[in-house]
Amino acid sequence: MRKFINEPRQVARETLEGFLAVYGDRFTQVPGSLAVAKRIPADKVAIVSGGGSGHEPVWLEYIGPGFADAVCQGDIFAAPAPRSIVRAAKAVERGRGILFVYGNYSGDRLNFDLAAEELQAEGHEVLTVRVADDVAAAPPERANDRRGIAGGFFVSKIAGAASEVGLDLKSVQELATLAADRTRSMGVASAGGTIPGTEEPTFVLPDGKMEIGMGMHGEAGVRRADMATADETVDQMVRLIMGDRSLSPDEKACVLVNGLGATTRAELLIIARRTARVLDQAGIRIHDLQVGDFATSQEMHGFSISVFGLTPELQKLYDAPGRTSFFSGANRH
Amino acid sequence: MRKFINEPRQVARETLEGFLAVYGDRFTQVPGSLAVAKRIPADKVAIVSGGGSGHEPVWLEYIGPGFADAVCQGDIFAAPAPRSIVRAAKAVERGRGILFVYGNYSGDRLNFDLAAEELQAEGHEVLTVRVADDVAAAPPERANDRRGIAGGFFVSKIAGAASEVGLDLKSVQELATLAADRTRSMGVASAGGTIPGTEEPTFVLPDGKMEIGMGMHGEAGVRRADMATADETVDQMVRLIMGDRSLSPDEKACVLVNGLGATTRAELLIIARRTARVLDQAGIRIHDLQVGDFATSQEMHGFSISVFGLTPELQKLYDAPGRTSFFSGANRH
Amino acid sequence: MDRMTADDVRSMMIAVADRIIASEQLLTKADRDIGDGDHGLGMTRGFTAVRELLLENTYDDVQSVLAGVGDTLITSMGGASGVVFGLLFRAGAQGLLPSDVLTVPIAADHFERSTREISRRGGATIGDKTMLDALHPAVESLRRSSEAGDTLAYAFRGAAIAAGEGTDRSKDLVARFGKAMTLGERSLGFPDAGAVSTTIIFTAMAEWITANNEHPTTSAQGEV
Amino acid sequence: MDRMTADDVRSMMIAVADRIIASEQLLTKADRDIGDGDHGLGMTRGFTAVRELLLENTYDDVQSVLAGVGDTLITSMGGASGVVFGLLFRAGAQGLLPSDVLTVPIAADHFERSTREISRRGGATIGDKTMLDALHPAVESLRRSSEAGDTLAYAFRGAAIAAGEGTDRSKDLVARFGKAMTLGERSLGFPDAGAVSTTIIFTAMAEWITANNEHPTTSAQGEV
Ligand SMILES: Nc1ncnc2c1ncn2[C@@H]1O[C@H](COP(=O)(O)OP(=O)(O)O)[C@@H](O)[C@H]1O
Ligand SMILES: Nc1ncnc2c1ncn2[C@@H]1O[C@H](COP(=O)(O)OP(=O)(O)O)[C@@H](O)[C@H]1O
Ligand SMILES: [Mg+2]
Ligand SMILES: [Mg+2]
Ligand SMILES: [Mg+2]
Ligand SMILES: [Mg+2]
Repeated sequence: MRKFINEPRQVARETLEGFLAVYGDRFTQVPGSLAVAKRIPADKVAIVSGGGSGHEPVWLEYIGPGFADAVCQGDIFAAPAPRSIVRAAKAVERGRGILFVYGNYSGDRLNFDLAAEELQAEGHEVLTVRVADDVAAAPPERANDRRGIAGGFFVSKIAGAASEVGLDLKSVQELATLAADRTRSMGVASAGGTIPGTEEPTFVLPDGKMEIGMGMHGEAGVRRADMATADETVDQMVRLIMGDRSLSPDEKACVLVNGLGATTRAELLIIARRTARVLDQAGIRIHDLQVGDFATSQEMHGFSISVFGLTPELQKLYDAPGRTSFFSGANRH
Repeated sequence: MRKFINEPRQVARETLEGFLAVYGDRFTQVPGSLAVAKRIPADKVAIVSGGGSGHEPVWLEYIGPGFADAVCQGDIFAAPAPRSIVRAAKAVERGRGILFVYGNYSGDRLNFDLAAEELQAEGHEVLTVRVADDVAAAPPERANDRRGIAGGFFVSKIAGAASEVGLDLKSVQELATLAADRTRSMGVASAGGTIPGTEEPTFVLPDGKMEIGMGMHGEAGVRRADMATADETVDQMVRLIMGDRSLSPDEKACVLVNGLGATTRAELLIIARRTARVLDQAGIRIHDLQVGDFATSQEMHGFSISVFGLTPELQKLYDAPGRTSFFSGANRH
Repeated sequence: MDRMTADDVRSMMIAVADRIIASEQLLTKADRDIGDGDHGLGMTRGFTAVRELLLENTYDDVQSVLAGVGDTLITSMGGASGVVFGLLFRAGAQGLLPSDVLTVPIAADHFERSTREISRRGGATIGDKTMLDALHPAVESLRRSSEAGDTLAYAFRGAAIAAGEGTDRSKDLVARFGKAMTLGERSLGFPDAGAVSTTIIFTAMAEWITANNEHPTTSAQGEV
Repeated sequence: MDRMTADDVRSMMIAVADRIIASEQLLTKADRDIGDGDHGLGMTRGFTAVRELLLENTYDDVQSVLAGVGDTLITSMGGASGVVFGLLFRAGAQGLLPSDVLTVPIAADHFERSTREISRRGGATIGDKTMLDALHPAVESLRRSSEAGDTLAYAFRGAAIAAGEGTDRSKDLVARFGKAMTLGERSLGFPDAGAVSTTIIFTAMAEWITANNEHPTTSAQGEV
């Protein structure tokens, strides 16, 4: 064991306690679940997110003004159980309905769907937006099978902002769905992380190799390739992203360069530099460029690039105030 | 090579270009050096920081409103050369003098001192504050030999805030020195990082061992020990920190739990949870608790804890507005 | 043995729980090969809770035991397998009239209904390299045994064997579902982790029934 | 050879630069053992710049060559060794009257003054496990050679040997300075990386002088 943890099975719970030790002034734990809710949620559509833990700040820290109202963690890499989700949702529901925002994984779908049915049976309105931004996960004609990775940030930002301005559930869902539809991501990794309590990394790559299209749990991508330079790797990824959904000439984009855990800040900045450059060269106007660990996979060594094509309405929502522990506003305008 | 970089020798330069690609609206490169300056520095004492790169966000990203006015990077783990420092300082000096804030390492001292002499020879006023917060580096009677680690964050925050309110050079230096004197840190690590371009990690620990008191370049600490739980490790570190400088009963503290690179956010939150708990139990009032990668050593796996004892004046400065790419204000009050 | 009491089912499920818990490493490894490596942790978490539940409660009807097991798995596990294995025990019990014994026809009905619900909710069918590739043949075997009037021991042994064979066949399937999906060809040669769990569950049930076949309590309480 | 022209010194320093650049791995390893592992990178960076400088320029006096080398190191390297090795070449040249030849007494003066300045600025003295543990004995050897009237080749060979011995002795020192400081006892057995560099520098100088001892150009230009 080389991780600084206590009992491996308590990692998710203690992580949440740590989050509250730091941000407890703003948030409160939902009793009987690994969920956190805003202290005083306003009279608005309740945004509830969640998923397996081990991807911090996803989803635990996607809460805050202009972001989720409650977040619900599962155990490491395991979707939360329906009962926890129901409790989290009820803690913030104020009669305007509930929007679930989560990543498109079998486990999350199964659990959130059960929770939705339970809530609906009790008379709550529930709608769902699933993030499926990973272009490496399936071809365009099977886009519904794609998994959700770091691009969920943009969907959360839009859902939170839309709810904050007082829109109704249907409209918030539509805007968040629009954001999800206009977001594409792609990951790459050269070394895996380890689930606390297990001794071996989730995957092992031969020395000098990288997996292009790596998922956030170490799931395989489109292909295994020789390790290339950062610039070459970025060029390839941007090509694949833009090949999947090209931006129209008048469309502005928000871009996220996300570290998967052990990637150094220097690498991320070098990657951001190239990403900005190739997009600029392709004539794409970058409205905002975010760089950091927004969605990790333990100490995986790798990164993802997400591109979110704006509409004027989405841009207004993106620029609206919003804050989490890892985000405090746009870097560029 | 498993890092996502281009030419290893260009890492520092390209990192800086990446920083400007993201934050170029706010900052500008200083020609002829790996330095960045605020776009419109106000008429105030100029705070200039710098040091070896490879510790991002240190020092490159310690710039911003309420923080440094210019920062100057050296190559990886190597202090910047005097000429670069001089250029960075001149880019932001506005007749109110220059305060150097940097970590207490032989290389930094030698280079900043040469720079200071050169600036003084040209008629500029220059004073210096060296951060020497690592209690593991030397016993209290040789506190001047201690190296600077993550606690430099507090010194930067205070220096920046003091300069922002318009104090003169001497006063800013005194307050920053006071902050440095009241800050103590301690690091621990279980696996080393790798300098880009070299193939081997800076240090290798036998499996199941950790180094208590690990420095930010992989320098040895007080002792090598068996890997313990997060809670036991925190308890030990807090004991060593408080043994070096205990807080008086009416003193409030700011606390920083810092990741060294590959440490997961979950681990840091678990560590923060315990740190808050033991300090609370010791009757110490935590004014603010920060958690994140504030000072790294490539993808080293480990963390440090820093404790900064406030005075009422320092508290006012700590709470004054201040923002960097990785900090946007206190988490608790 | 043609019928088991609710208490037999309870004892059997404790044995199943023990066996799953003992298989944690194996399941973790299976999920790491082509998934995300948490299956062993999750199943152990779920069946530890099941164990506690069953040790603390008594039951009058079979459906309450199975639904209780299913509910506990759904509530305590999370993950895909929390719902999938929860439904395996819960879905078949819902809407069926409570019965104080478990017979082969009832077992066949239960697991058939569960299978349908898992497919309906999860969207996967046989051949997608999920636990359904073990469950489907097991249920078919139970159905055949039901029609043939086999004993419980014989029926569950057959189901366990069918599950095992299905798991083996899953090695030759390219994953079209879950976290192994994008592996494509690279998922070949590895069985699905949930299928491995399914086989362990049916095997543990078959072994418990076989071992307790002539058990006096069973026969005594079993006389309906 | 009793004297070297400025151009000889220039050629010699190019040879020194080549030697340091070729030693990058060795220096990196030495610094990784008890430091932060960047010494090889830094020295290579510095001496690559020195090489360019010297290949592009001609010099009339020895001090300009040495000061130019030192300035370039200070400007291009950064790190502790940027200043320390920069001062090694620059500090001795500052305040000395320019001379068109290098003799043993001038060399002894130069490096003695450099040593003092390195100590003054860096705060370290002999025994602290820094490059001073190689430099000090080298300078003492040069001073003795100067008093004995030795040839340049003999003097620099002696200095190189003394530097090497000092480097060897540094293995037995507990670091009291720089990044190895906190290693304490654990720094025993490893030489200081900067001392290794110092030895390489003096050895390369000695070898160049020896190899070019009877060089016609040298003697032709050397008649003062
Ligand atoms: N939609 C589905 N239908 C049936 N079984 C599924 C489905 N999704 C996943 N599974 C089963 O769950 C197993 C994975 O369980 P687990 O590792 O706990 O979940 P997760 O994929 O969330 O990590 C798979 O091996 C597969 O057998
Ligand atoms: N104060 C000092 N005085 C003399 N030499 C020093 C001093 N500090 C460091 N050095 C020398 O510099 C060498 C380290 O150089 P380098 O690795 O480039 O610097 P850094 O310590 O900044 O990484 C040490 O091995 C030592 O010989
Ligand atoms: Mg999982
Ligand atoms: Mg260094
Ligand atoms: Mg799994
Ligand atoms: Mg070094």
